[in-house]
Amino acid sequence: ADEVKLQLKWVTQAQFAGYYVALDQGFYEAEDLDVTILPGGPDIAPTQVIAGGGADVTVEWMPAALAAREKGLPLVNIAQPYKSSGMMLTCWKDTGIAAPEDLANRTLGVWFFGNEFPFMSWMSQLGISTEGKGEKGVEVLKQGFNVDPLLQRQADCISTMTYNEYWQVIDAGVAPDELITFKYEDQGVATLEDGLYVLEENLNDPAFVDKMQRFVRASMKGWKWAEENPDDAAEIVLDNDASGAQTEEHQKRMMSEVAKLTAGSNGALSEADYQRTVKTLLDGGSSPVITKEPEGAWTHVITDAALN
Amino acid sequence: MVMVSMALLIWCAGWWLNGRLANSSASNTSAVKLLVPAIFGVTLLIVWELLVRGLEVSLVILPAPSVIAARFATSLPVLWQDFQQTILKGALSGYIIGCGAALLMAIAVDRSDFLRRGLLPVGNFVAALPIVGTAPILVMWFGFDWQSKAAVVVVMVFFPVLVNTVAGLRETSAMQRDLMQTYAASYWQSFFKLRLPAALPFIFNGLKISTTLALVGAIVAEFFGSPTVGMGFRISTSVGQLALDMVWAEILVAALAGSAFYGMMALIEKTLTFWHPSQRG
Amino acid sequence: MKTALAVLSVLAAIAVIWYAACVPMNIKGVLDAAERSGAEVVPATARERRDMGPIGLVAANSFAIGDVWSQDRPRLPAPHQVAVELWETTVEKKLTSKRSLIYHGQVTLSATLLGFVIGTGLGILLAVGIVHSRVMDMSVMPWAIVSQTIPIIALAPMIIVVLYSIGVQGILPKAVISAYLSFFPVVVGMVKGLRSPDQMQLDLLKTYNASLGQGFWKLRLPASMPYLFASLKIGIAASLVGAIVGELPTGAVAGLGARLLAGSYYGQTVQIWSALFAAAILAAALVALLGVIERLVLKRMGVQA
Amino acid sequence: MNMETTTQALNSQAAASDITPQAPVIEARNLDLTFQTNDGPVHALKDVSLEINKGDFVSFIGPSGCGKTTFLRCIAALEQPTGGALMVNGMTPDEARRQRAYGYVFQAAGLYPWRSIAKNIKLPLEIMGYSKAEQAARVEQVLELVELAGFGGKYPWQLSGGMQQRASIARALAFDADILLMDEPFGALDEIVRDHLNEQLLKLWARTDKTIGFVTHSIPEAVYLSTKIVVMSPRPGRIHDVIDSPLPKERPLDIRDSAEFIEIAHRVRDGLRAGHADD
Amino acid sequence: MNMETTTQALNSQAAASDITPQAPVIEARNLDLTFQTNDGPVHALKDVSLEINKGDFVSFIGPSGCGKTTFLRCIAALEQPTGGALMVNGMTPDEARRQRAYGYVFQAAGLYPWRSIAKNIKLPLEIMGYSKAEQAARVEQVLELVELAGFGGKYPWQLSGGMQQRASIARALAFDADILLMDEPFGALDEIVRDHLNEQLLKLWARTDKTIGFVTHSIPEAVYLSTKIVVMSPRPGRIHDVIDSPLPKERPLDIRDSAEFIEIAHRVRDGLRAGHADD
Ligand SMILES: Nc1ncnc2c1ncn2[C@@H]1O[C@H](COP(=O)(O)OP(=O)(O)OP(=O)(O)O)[C@@H](O)[C@H]1O
Ligand SMILES: Nc1ncnc2c1ncn2[C@@H]1O[C@H](COP(=O)(O)OP(=O)(O)OP(=O)(O)O)[C@@H](O)[C@H]1O
Ligand SMILES: Cc1ncc(C[n+]2csc(CCO)c2C)c(N)n1
Ligand SMILES: [Mg+2]
Ligand SMILES: [Mg+2]
Repeated sequence: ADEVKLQLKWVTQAQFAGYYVALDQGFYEAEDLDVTILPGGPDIAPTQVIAGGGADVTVEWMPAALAAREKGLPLVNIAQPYKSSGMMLTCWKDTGIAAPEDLANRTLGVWFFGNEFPFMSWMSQLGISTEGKGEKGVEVLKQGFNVDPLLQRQADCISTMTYNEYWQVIDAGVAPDELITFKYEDQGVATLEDGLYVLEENLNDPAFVDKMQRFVRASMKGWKWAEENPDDAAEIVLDNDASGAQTEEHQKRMMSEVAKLTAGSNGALSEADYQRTVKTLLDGGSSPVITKEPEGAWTHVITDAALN
Repeated sequence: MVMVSMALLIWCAGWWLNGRLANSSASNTSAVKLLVPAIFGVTLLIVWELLVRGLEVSLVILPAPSVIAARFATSLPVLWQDFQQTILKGALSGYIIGCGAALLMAIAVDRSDFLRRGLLPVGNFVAALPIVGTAPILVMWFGFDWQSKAAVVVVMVFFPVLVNTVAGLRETSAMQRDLMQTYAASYWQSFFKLRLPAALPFIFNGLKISTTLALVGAIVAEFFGSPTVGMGFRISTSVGQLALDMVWAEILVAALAGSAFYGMMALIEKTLTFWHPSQRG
Repeated sequence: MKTALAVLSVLAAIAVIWYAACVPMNIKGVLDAAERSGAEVVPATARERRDMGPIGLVAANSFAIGDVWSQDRPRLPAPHQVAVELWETTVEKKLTSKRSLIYHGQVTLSATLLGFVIGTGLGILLAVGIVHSRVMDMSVMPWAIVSQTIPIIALAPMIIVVLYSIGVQGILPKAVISAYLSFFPVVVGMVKGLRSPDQMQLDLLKTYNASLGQGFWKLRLPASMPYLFASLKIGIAASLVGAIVGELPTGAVAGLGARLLAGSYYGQTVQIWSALFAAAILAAALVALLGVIERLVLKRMGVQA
Repeated sequence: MNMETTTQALNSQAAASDITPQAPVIEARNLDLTFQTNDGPVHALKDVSLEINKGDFVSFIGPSGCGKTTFLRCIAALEQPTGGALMVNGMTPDEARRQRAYGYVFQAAGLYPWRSIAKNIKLPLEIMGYSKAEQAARVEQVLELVELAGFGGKYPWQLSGGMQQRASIARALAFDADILLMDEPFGALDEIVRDHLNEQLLKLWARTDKTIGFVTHSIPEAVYLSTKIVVMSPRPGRIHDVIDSPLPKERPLDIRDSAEFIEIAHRVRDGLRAGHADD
Repeated sequence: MNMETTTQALNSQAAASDITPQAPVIEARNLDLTFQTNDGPVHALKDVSLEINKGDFVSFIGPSGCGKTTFLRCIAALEQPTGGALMVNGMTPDEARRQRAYGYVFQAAGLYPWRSIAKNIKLPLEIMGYSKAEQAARVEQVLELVELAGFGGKYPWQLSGGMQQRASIARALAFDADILLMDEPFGALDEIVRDHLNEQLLKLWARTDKTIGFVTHSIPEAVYLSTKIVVMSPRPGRIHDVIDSPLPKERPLDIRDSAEFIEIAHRVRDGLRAGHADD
């Protein structure tokens, strides 16, 4: 069997259910693949891992991948299981925030580590500076890994994923109607998340291309299985969680939310989505993530072959 | 391959030169004492540069020193801001509070045998709490700004200084203490005239270890939440953006600041404990 | 005996302070929960409460005090909450369970021990070199100090990636980080220890024309024993921290570091605290073990207790 | 025979105290001291009884390891006897210590390395609250006395063994203690300095009426200086003989050639030899 | 006058070496040693010239701080002279050291605290590769010699000051060095033990033909033991007088009452006194 190492963007959770299902259900095996899934975490830059040769393919968000590309690490998107973005800003309603304009003069928690780009371009579109509090400015905090800043009211809003952190806020006892959320998707600043990326040079190797075609095919099979059997998929994820930190309830709910994001994709990258992402990033304000239109940042070679 | 073998050659040459210098008659002059580590460092940098170029190591894995230097030179304003936030506000204030509290506590512990027996084991236990666990908690308690970083530093430096000071205060020889007994000296007299001076070498041991701990603590704490400025913030966001040259520029700042901080303490130590055998050379 | 009594009373004092501290720390969270469940809270909204001091809140809502010690996600968990969690995740779980702290502890422990062995070995070797060679002393020592000013957490992911790229995986990358943290105290302590013989003791061997090796085995090494053990104790604690740090960028799969991270990720304060305590207990046990070995060795050497 | 000499010594003491009616400055009755070591107890002092009167100059002499240091330490409340009674100035040694009754010269110099010689000598003066001017004057004076004038600014490690010992003597002489306890103070000094210091010490003693306890290994020194010579024998440390000196208080150096002197010296030597034979 | 005595001493040496035709074991020519301290240089030795022949027993005597220890350390290659020439056995002191020519007894005992007394004495034997059986035998023998039989198993801190000093003497006697250098070895001992050890040392010396350098503060000891007495004067350390003893090699203890003995002792005392006056 051919070996494939897959680097995830975050810890083992239902966000990556498709891959775990494919592994568990033998879809990879059926394609004669021996897949190792490497969980990520707050300290791991998947782009760096793949650059160092630690993985063949990685799950990454497109802004980070394009930024890496401009830094001289030629990553190529070979498949895009996530159709829409799950990122949003979650605020306390009682602070009086009702519309994006109200964000000025607030304290906002933002994820950095390459995940800050969509936020930055959103703010620049709103004409809000991120340099500090003021009439037309916000105070930005580098949010840690959890939702404490919101619960402790150290921030008025924090970044959340529809499938994860939002529910942690709810689990902490907060009623949904105490909160107001701004989905990046709705604000028109959504960027593509969780795509599969490989190094460009590897695509010159037919054997590697063939391996990836089989990999993507099996992975998408896994995703569709997971969408249809969310509870079973969540169980599979739990079985693979070596840290023993995930709970069944949370993973099942995450799976059902994730399914909404993957539902629209057969695995092939939509060129329109790509263009929208690039446009959002190019509008990124004072310190743009990418300065020029990237070239060759994606290919349909794999998906074309895999999905037929 | 040429560069790799050159690296090897330069490495050997550096050692040879240092060997000559260190064993020469001038080896006790302060010029040579500075020159030898400098040569070692320069050799290391050249070898690094050559290896990175020779082996074509990717920029996103390990940038060459020249690239780092260029980034350092062009980012001075940002680096200075980060330095102020992390070192001057976070590390320094935490260091002063932590060391001060530890010294006071050490005196209390030293005065009471009961406290010493009870507090030191508990203290050792608390000192073993890993920073990756305490930092998020302290960020939650003290907020995102430098106060939480100072708190992390306080926790990190408190016990090394406490333990060293307590050990130092007990370091006097039996005869030295007996002498004070025959004078019927009061506690504070024998404290200031005997125990404190005798403890100084130990106290400085703790203070010196703590300089590097303070620095590392303040930087690492920023990984767990920070405003959008600071060395730890910059390092973690730069890694995310694969701007490894910036990461190393910040590390360079940390190393410079840390060495200066350590050197300063060593200098104060030298002037205050000139009498100790280890300082007499 | 006296020590046990003293430790117990200090612990009792800490527990009392701790329980008391839970009140101001957790009162806001308790009141938020109470408000949601429809209770009468003064002031009525979380927004107003945010700007009030904890003392005022406690005074105005004394009914809620009981709950500060039993919250689900407290800012400061009460001691018994941590104890219960520790008990449940150690004694009541199967050793192979991924929720067992013993399982995670053992993962961390193996990396710690490997790193400790590498780090101490390296540290002792360096110290021996530094003491015997002026070149090493003058050139390596300052850089060893500089090396410790580098924030290892920043480097850890890169170390892992670099090791990865040359095919080193598994426990070794963690051990390398743990060795990096533990070698320094050992170098410093051993250099001090190996240099601790006074002039007369050295001169004595000189008059015997003892070889360098004899000087090392018969004088420097025995004289350095107390220093060695002091630095080993610091070193093993540093190793443990290193192993925990090293667990974060390896995908936080298993180990106490992974546990800490997962707890932190989900805001499970009780879980964080219990993992923290497990780490500290592990460190204390390792240090105590070294203490026992120290006593045995020093006793065999006849050094005054 | 040992028992006999001891009782005999006690009798002669009793006789002495009949003559001087005041209470003894130091009074030991059946003093015992046992060190607990990990390989069994060490009997350092056994059944030691002795009276020392005000103004006495008492020398202790005996084989090494016989307990001389230990006895001096008991008097200064630096060691706690495990049996018997010990009174100093009618109080416990510890109370006397609190009243700053002692000047003590240790067997090794024990100077504080972070203080220069002058500052080492100043140490007790600072602690006892002498005025600055007084401190400076006294330091000058005692440095002169021990022939170290000009060395006040040096640090201990810059002096030879004998010079350090002299500095530590100066430190004990700098302040006014009623009782001076000196543990082999002149061991590391040559005969000339030793003679000089012996004379100085006698002068000081005559002038101030201090009570002095003095450990030495030199028989002539013991005889020359003392009004009372205590010969000890080892394992366990006991008093073998107590000799009251008939020499006058006024003692020129050449008194050492007198017949009386030689006779006492002989008695001491015999006592020492017997102590060794006990062994 | 100092210059004169020195030349005179050199002449008398020259005369002595005429009698014994072999080359001197130790030969110092215009030796200088200056310590650099932070408050200026200290001249410890100045212009010291001396010849010591094989089998000589040389005592060094002089006020404390005059450079006796420093001179001994130079001979043993523990200190580097800053001027002049020094030869031992026709080589540099360091070469002689490498050939294990020295046994050295330091001014302080300097026992290794982690070794028992017996193991401390074994230390040089281990280093020089003696067989196990030989080691044990020699340890027994020297412990006996210094009257510490039975204390082999104790650790240094369990002994009194004098006992430690004897152990360190035993350590230097345990192996066969041609040259024995002893820095105030008997300083902390009482007269009886001291007499005993003096006798033992003389016997050993007579038996083995060792060359001995011996620092002492006791004039009788110096005269009793030596074939050559070197009187030093301080600041800077110089040789004031060198006295070749006319006493026979065979020396019973009561030789100390002979007229010759007393005469030499007088000359030494005069030398010492003059040295002090120089000061
Ligand atoms: N701290 C101690 N622990 C155990 N034994 C001790 C201790 N101090 C002294 N001793 C023992 O007590 C005895 C008396 O010791 P002490 O120091 O009083 O002798 P000393 O008469 O002063 O001898 P010296 O003339 O050699 O100084 C010795 O046998 C010694 O070994
Ligand atoms: N390491 C040193 N640094 C500076 N000065 C020193 C050092 N060692 C010795 N001296 C000085 O050198 C001189 C000679 O010292 P040395 O120890 O040789 O004297 P000594 O004759 O052995 O005296 P003692 O009889 O007191 O032992 C003294 O004045 C001393 O202060
Ligand atoms: C330090 C750090 N903080 C936030 C993210 C953002 N992030 C990307 S995927 C994911 C999982 C969502 O449940 C999250 C939180 C990150 N990668 N690293
Ligand atoms: Mg004694
Ligand atoms: Mg000397």
